[in-house]
Amino acid sequence: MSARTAQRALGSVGARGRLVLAVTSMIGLAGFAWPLLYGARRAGPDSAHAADAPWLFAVLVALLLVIVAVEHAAGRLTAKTVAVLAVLAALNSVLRLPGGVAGFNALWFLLIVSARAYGPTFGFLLGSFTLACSALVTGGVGPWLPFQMLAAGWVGLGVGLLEPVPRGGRAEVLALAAYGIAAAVVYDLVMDLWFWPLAVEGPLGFEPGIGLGATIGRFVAFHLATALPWDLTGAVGNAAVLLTVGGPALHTLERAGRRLRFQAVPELVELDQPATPCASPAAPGDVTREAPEEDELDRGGKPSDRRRGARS
Amino acid sequence: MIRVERLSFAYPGSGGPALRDVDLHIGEGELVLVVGASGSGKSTLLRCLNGLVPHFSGGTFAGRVQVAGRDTRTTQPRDLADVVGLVFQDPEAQSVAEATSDEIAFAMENLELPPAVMRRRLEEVLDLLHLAPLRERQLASLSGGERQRVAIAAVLAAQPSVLLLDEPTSQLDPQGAEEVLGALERLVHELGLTVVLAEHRLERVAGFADRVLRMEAGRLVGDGPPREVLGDSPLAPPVTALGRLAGWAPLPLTVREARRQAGPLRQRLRPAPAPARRRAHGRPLLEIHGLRVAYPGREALRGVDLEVAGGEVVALMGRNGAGKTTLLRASMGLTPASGGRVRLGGRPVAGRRTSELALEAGFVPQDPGAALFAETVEREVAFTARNHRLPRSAVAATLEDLGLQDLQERHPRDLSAGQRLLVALAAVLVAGPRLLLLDEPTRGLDAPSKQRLVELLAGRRAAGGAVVLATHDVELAARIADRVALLAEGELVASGPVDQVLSESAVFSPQVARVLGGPWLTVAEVREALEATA
Amino acid sequence: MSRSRRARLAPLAGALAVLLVAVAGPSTPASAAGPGLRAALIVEVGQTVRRLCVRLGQPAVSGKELVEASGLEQRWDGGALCRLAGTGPAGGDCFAQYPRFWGYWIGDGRGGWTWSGAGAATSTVRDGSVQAWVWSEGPDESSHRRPPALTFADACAPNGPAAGASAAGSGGAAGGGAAGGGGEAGAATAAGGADRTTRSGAGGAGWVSLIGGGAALLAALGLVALAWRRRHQA
Amino acid sequence: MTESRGLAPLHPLAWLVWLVGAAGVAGALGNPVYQLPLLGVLTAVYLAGHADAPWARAFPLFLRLGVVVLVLRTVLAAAGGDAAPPVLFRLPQVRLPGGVAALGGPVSAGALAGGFRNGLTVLLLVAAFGAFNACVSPSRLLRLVPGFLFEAGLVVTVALAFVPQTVIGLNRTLEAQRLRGHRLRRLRDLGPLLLPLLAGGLERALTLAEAMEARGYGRHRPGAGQGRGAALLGLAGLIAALLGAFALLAGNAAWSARALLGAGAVVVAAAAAAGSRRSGRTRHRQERWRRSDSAVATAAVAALGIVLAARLAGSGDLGWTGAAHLGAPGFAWLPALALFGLAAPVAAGSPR
Repeated sequence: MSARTAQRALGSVGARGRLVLAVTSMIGLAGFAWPLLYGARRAGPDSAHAADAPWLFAVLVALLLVIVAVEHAAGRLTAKTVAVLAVLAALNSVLRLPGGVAGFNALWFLLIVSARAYGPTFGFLLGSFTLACSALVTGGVGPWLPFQMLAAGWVGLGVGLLEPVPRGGRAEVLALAAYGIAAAVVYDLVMDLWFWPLAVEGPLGFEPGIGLGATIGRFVAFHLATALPWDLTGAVGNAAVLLTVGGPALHTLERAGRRLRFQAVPELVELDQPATPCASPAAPGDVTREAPEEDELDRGGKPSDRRRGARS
Repeated sequence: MIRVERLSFAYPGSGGPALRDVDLHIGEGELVLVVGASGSGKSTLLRCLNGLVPHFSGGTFAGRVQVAGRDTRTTQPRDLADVVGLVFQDPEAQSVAEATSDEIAFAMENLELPPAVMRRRLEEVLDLLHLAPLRERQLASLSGGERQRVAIAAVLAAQPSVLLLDEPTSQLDPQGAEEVLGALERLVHELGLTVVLAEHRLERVAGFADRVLRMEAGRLVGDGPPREVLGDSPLAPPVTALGRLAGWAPLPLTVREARRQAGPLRQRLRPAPAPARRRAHGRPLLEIHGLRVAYPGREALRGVDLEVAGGEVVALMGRNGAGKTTLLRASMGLTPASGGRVRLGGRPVAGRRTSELALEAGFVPQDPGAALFAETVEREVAFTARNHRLPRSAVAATLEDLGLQDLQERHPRDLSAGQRLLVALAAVLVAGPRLLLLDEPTRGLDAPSKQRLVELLAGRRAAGGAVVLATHDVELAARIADRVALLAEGELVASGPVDQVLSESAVFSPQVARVLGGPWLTVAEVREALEATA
Repeated sequence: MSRSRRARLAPLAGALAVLLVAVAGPSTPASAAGPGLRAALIVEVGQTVRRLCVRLGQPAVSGKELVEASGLEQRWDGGALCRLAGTGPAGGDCFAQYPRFWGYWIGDGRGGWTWSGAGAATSTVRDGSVQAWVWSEGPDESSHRRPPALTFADACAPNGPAAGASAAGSGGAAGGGAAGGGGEAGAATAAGGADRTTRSGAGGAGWVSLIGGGAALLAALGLVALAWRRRHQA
Repeated sequence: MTESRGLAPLHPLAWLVWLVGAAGVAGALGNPVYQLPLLGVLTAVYLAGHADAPWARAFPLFLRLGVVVLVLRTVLAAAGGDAAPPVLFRLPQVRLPGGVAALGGPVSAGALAGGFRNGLTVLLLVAAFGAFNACVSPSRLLRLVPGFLFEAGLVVTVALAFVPQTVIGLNRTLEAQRLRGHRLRRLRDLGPLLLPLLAGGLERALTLAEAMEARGYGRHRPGAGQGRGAALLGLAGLIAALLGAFALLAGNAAWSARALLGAGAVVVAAAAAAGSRRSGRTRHRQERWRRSDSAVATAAVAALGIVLAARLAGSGDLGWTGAAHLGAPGFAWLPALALFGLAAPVAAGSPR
């Protein structure tokens, strides 16, 4: 495989888009981490608001997602991007259905590979849309949904960290697998942090004002006790699937990306004006042959008759 | 209405142009039929007419296309939506909504029509396409024909003056195709739309087409009235070919037209011996006795008996839901039988693993491309071989058998529908089964691909193998089948030699039989008989 | 069209506004019952025993928060109390005067005490809790001085805001704790009258809640049965 | 996915108002005397209004989740070693490694009751969402998506429409590969299942994109600056709201914090208003707002208002703050009656 170029599904995101994503992510992070921040603080007379906090932040994070959607989707998603996002989100939701394929939850696998193929911003959107779609399919809409959408979006966005890894080859797959482990563990940890203040009280529970160290200690103890075994099996499953299927899946996505040509720019060859039809300098066949051939020949050097073949 | 001048186009990165130097003028209210084999450029031409080519596809575009005065070079396809509507092959892949009325409203919402106008137009198109009872139905619950009519309605809601249809019936069964084409005929007569239709059910359409365009390798090689263009085309329907053989003038396009001129030919054929029918003598490969299959709430098969022996081709026919697919699936043990016996290769199917049964019978389900995933055709076939622990040499042999050597380094997803079917066949035949089960193999195939399939099946029969194919395609059955089993409501209503069953049936009889009656099923048989008597 | 749409959004906006007021409003749901929540805090230094009745800001606070809410002068090191009401090391090491330090006891409400080895930040104080801090010598409960047998009622007057006055020997550092939501007994403000009438254990209130709650539950179950039947007839 | 059979379907917005009301009431209650009847009310609403579709299974699933939380909270609260009287019994104490916490020790009635009622609060909140999920079909819910989020809503709509096909496709692929001798034994065997599904899905995406483009999708592109300006405004508002929320949680500077939170909310609302004005897209389907919708919405808002007011006034012992005394919880009739306002969806529609 020669150097493959990423087929970005979204045009240049721009400094502004990145800023919005960064700021919303920061705020969202605060929405997740409030128990830690709050646990560290000396509680005052209104510490009773601890009970309201999960709901307050659920609304806040939902609004954040609205803003990301407006910034990155409104008026910007082309038909191609909408279609690919929708198809992948549907596929992802099916893979996330209870039981899934062979009991394995393949959600992260497809998200990570797609984000790698079509760019981190696409990954963010895909992660969020997948969770939204999946929640609607299974009736899983709840206060946790905005947080899940945000966290899954981060998993997709984070694939951008692997940008320096060269495309094609074993290193890429290994990097994706490592990222898969990290992503699964971090996602579960972060969602558990959201769930924790609601789920428990007492010595392993959230309690305002006991100090940052103690808060973290209690949370980690809770997480280790209740969630870690599942997290680890999930993460290892992710990595295994990424290692075995990741490469071919990446190929499939990149092929489709080339076929879709997210940013198609037609080359219009000017013929002479119809007023002088006899003065045509070149046969039309020549005209098309003059067009620069892109480096998209299939392996074996045979030209693909991609759309023609599949269609007519 | 449509003006195409010296249009040439090449897809990005493709070796050669998909369209070469096409000149075309289509007037208002014309119904133009576009014919041609796979890859001849029909789809590309239609996509040029609404601007998807080149704006959506990219690529190199030369020449000019004007639709209703708008130049597609400077107009995006979305901005042509109120002028040109395009309906695609696969009804499932082009829907954006869950319910009928939402699907139809999509284009109107994009055009930002006021809600009152939307409501009115929605009612209009629902009536036009007889969809009113389905207005709130989930699209997923509709039949293919209904879904395709919804797709047409969704396009018409924008009130375009040109309607383009890209093989709208190729994925449908005859009933669905009839629904769609009937609706189309009505539209043409009632609305006077300009219609450009790529279609291969010529018999049904030729009657009301004003004009036929024939494409070959990206060039427009024929343009004129249907009789003229189809008369000398290999794509012509069997009646036309029969007419050509018999030297009828004017050439018939429909069975009705042919019957009027058929008298002398019937006379000539009377002394000729009926075409020889083969009888199978091999040992039985598939034995089905009293098979019953029950799905929750209904019985799909109620006591079916069928034996298939080596050296014969059996066609399973019947309308949708008659139990054809269920019979094939039960033969492979994919659907458990609730009664009766199924024996494959002399041993009961029940309790055997699918992968083991696959060595005795190869089953190619509908949509043969669905299981293709490898990077090359060769690897695709090798995957099956590896599953069965077969030697590498089997792969090469199978590829050669099916004439796929030239394609073996190609990506399966780049191939045409016909080529994909061959790859799917290779992927089950590499296991060396003697019996082959095919479910609707000709869906979406063009004439040359069908011919290739017929030759392939005949080859297997000659080698002592057996084939069971479930199909709606009467002409295919007439050409290849030795026996026909007709299913209705889960029961076998007729079973016997192909000429008996098909010529006795009103619905499932091929065109030649309708014209000539009796034992004559195909043009080839008539030709042989005439040569013999001459 | 847009007018009616706006009209439809009104109830949603109304509901959200009600919630917003509840969250950001002056007195929050969770702390609404605050005026009625009290806990007893016993502080013993030498012969001086203070009985403080501290108002709680919320249903459950930590032992540390209880001391903080008392308004006494204090210094903490994590969950350990270094200095309280002028006694204890003023700076640096909390256990600078070890084996003399602030011992932490949790009362059972009947005058019995349990030594708490865990820090005050992790214990829970609720309405009616009794806790004590004793400045004494000795590494653990066997040698450290045990607080006197005092109950909740010894610090807080039963069923009313005007808790009993501080015990003998108290005085001195009067809590300036209005802002802290608590203060020394007696300084506590009156609780709402409504609270008292429905107070648990107060006379016939038990019957009211039994009958009322039972009736509500029965009504709800009837509703469930109704919905069930309608569902299964359909 | 059929709509609910038992009731004339309520407007999704009415359901949303109901949800806000139900969740708000659930969050405000800490007293089992009210909590248990509320659970009954929510169950009745679910029974009366749920559809016969996969997503309608949400309610029982959510209830199960809520019960898990209830048990977890009660058990862990009891194991907290709270020595406040009355102590029911004592457990052996276990210290967790690292000195994070100790489990066991005295089990006080107050801790037990407190854990129970807190768990019940979570259970009720979850049940409210479960009933909402089960009663409103996703596609109708999606119609609530405001105009400025049209693209995002479209992605989810299209995805939902694709889900049934994808499930069928998955089963077909599974079978087709079995016919080629494939068996699913290890993780690597997933490749032949996932890859064809992926490739086929992407092929469909291409046609879908063409179909959308051909039907005028993306025709109207408002000046990008407008909507995104509103987004930035909204972001600013959210930052303000966040700071306010944190200040409020931290408990200092109470009034400025509230002002900040309120101002943030107002700015966000203004941004939303500005954003929605921008979208010129029209909609075909106008959900009808019936009288029953008004009734449900009004009843829900009234229930919420009464319960919150009662809580602010301290009447009715809504939070059951006397848990430590283990006396009988208090009760008042008005808030108890208000709970039944949330049952309005049961009565609102006549059977179709």
